Amino acid sequence: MAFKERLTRASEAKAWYGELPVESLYTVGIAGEKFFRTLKDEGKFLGTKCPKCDMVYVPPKIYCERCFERLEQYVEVADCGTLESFTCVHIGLDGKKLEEPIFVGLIRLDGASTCIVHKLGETKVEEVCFGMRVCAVLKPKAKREGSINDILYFKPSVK
Amino acid sequence: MGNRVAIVGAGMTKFVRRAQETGKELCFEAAKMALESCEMTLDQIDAVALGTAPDTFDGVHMKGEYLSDGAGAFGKPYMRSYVGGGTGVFSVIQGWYHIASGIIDTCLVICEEKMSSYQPHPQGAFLTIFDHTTERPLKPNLLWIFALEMNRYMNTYGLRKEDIALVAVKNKNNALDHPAAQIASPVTVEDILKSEVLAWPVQRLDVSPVSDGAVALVLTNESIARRVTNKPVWIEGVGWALDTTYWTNRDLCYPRYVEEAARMAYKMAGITDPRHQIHIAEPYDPFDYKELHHMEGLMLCGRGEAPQLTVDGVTQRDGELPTCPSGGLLGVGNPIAAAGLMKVAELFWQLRGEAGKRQVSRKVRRGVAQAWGDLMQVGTVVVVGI
Amino acid sequence: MNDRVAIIGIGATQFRSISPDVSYKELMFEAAVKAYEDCGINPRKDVDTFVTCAEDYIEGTSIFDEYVPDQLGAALKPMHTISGDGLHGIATAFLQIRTGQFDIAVVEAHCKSSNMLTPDGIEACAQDPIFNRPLNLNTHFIAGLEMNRFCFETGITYDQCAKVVIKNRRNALNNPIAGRAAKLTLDDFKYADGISCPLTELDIAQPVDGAIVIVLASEKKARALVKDPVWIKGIGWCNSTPSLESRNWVYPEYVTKAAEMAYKMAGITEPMNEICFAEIDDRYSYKELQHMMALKLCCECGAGRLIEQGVTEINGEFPVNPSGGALGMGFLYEATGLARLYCAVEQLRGNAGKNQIKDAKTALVQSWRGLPTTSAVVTILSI
Amino acid sequence: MKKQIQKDVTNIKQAQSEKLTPDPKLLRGIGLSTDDFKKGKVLTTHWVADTKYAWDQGIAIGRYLEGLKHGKILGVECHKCGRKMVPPRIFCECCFKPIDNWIELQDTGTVNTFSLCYVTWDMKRVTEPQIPAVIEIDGASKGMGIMHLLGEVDPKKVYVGMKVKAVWKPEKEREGAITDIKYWKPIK
Repeated sequence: MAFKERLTRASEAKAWYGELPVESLYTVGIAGEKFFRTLKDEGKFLGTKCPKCDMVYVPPKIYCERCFERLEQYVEVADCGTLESFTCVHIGLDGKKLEEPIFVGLIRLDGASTCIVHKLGETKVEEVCFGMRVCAVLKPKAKREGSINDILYFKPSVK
Repeated sequence: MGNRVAIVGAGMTKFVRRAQETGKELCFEAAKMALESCEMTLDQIDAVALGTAPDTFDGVHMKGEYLSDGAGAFGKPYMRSYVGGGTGVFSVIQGWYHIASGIIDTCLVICEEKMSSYQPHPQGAFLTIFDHTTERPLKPNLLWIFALEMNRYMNTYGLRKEDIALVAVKNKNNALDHPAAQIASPVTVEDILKSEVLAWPVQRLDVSPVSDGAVALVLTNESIARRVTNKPVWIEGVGWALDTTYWTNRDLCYPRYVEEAARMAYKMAGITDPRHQIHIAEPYDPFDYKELHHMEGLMLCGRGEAPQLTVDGVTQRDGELPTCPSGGLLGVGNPIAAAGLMKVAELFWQLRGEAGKRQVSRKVRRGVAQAWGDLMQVGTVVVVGI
Repeated sequence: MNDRVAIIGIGATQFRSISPDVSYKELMFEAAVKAYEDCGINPRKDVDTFVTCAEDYIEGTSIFDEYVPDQLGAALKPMHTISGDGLHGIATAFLQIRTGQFDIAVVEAHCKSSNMLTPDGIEACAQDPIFNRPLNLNTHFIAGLEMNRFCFETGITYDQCAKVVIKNRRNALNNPIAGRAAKLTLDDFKYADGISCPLTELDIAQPVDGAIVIVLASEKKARALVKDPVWIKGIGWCNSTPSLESRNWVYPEYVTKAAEMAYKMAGITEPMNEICFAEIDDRYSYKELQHMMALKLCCECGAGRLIEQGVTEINGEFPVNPSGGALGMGFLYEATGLARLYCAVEQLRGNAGKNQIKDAKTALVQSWRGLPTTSAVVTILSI
Repeated sequence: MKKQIQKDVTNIKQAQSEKLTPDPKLLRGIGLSTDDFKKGKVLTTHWVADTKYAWDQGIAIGRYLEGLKHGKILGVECHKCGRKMVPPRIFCECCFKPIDNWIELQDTGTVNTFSLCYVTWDMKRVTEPQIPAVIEIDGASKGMGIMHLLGEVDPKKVYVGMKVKAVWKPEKEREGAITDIKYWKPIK
């Protein structure tokens, strides 16, 4: 046996409590800065285009992750797109059950090759389906901070 | 030693206190520059080896995964190695065994650190390297452990601070010629001795600055190396060793783990007389005394003798054994893992005669780079030659 | 150069939901002693290189590397961390032995998941801090999105996913070290709490504590030390993108690429015919099916039919996770891949007891690093 | 031929000694000042991690802390190598075998090395230095120390080799922690 001794009473088993204190301030980066500034000031979505792979990254990257080209061509994409997947999240960040579940979607904006992950709003479980058309609902301009949360949610587009 | 492995390209970002780029973007910039330096493209790379130190700096759990797209790992075999401060040099060892195994022909080696993300000060992240139960409740900081080691070192050999400070003077001045350096102002021994006492005997200018940055190398097997460059730099020996966790049970005056790692690397490289068979050294210098400590561990001089070599000018660029001609961590900056890899990049440039103003006077054919890490515990050593 | 690499020793602790009687060091020591005993080696003398697989946030310690060498017998020896799954560690040891510089390598991975008081908060730190984390979502949402899309595209039903859970947790009943064995029926799924629809609590492998140590050796040493080496015929590993935005949400092509690398090395052209059974990642129920497809372990008809027809049962044509998988044995974070490997070696050695598969000669073992990663390793073992 | 890596080496220009690497023109990396953050010149996101743990003390450390609670410093002994170790562990890392027995050490020791530290763990300046030290514990093998703090001493008068004694918290306040020893003071 590996040990010559073992704990034999439940009262002997103790734990030491502590944490890994991490507070972070992240810069949004070169591409992120362009993306969020444009979203904040103009309410528009920017992506970067890789001419070689014919990909439009939204949010943008300064590189194509597939071919490693430096991407410098910023293109505007639509604020509406298609729902590629969705889920209804019942637990929060603390693992506890949420009072109100949160709708989350994977949205491919028109003109983009990639999808944005965001919340869905102004909709019901029964309505949501694959391929549904959705549009971004942004915070009022004055309240935007240059964050992914400048988008409040995506809602079904009325047509 | 298995298949021969060569370094054929190198790239890096500037080392800065706070970078605007994300960690991914820093990785990309260094990798792109390394690939372009040897006119290779990502599709010619078989595997990617990443090195980066604690996740707490960047503030991302599974940091290796997070950085992978910037590191060019899309659709490729990719792994992150990690030995604390020793990571930078270890990542080259990681690249080496990828290729020496015969399984991988070309490997991109990248190291990144974005320490500035940690708030309020990156040093705070080091609290969590101590034992959670028996040490952390004492609220230690990283300086403690260096100060304790430095004091033990000085005490054992009766060393003077002014002699140790010469290392910082040399390295910070060497860094004036490094285009990527974070600190570019000359210092004197007086400046160092007058600088703020942080944790005696450690003063402000004895310490390397915290930095953001990334460095990348391209490694290939022999046949590819000969096709992409006429000046491959060969990895002749590698070694690493990790000592016991119980750092307070060891004599801190001598880094035995560095010696073990060096012995392994020298054996592989066929080196029997390191002092004469090695022409240039890049030992790890996060603190000035550390360079001395590590020169002794690397057996480039006897125990307690490194300060005298420094006083005698042997370790200057025009000396007999140029040491940290790059400017080291003290001068160029210390984005932990990236700083270690920068040392190997420096040897690559020096051995190829491409270091410009930093080029050492003597002809150099073989060099050693070394990094240190963990709780005064790990040594990683790479010997390269042409 | 050493061409062939074998697994010669394995050691594991019991997998338990909590393990308050031992510290992580003591847990690792127990597994290490068992592994060294298994192949009759002394780590202080015989082992050339050690690899541990761990992540700092899981341990609650920065540079966790520091706390590993002593209990493995690795003090003042070559040892380092791979921040990856245990199978990444196996790949590392494999490469190191292949260089010809090392004959015996040890790979360790462990899990003290019970020591994490805020696992959801810890896992959230793996999300992209700029584009994803500010949404404040529990990380399981990624699996919910993926499962939904995957089932929609492939026609796999939620019942078929549930059957994976039933199979694996039942298999675990006969696995003495498993920590999450249970006898479930489809009815149980009706009452399961939703986590991120269509994902329920029963679809998620639950964490356990445990440690695993594996000893690898060059052919020369393996033959000298043990009678029954298990050979690593092939190994492959691969990443896709960490970005949720640009990844493939249906098909894990990184698993396929890792498998192709391993198959090529092992000379396997028809995986389903040449491999006897598989231990693959099943952190989420649908993942077993998704991974089978990516590994090319099912025909065009898809993995859903195979589970319906009982093909992947222990007595089926192609058993998958006869050990009970992560669903039945418990999820061990970075040690999960080594748990799969441990059980595959037991099978190949004929030591799997009631779960023994007849004439098991070649096995596939696969791991995935969990959310939000796209990082997988595949290895082919044979006797 | 490996993937189109084909280049005539004779075409590569010999590097000139004037060549400076890394090429400053190619170097990227934008350095920001504290002001750039304060004035909102760059966009950022912020996160405070929810990372809490309860680490199982296990056999060795559990007993060590229990000892501290009772005002005792416990160590372990390996009969093979003869080392008496502290902090205790259930295995000898040198011999890789389970340890043989527990020993009670003294609460006195010798300063192996020390520092006078003027900054806190998060780099805040303090006027009175903290004095961390490695203290070799009496009763353990030579060189077996623990990290702790010194107190009741003039910082200028601390020296390597100084004999010190533990100053314990009052018994009622002890909780089974390394901080049950407040600090170590010189033995006159």
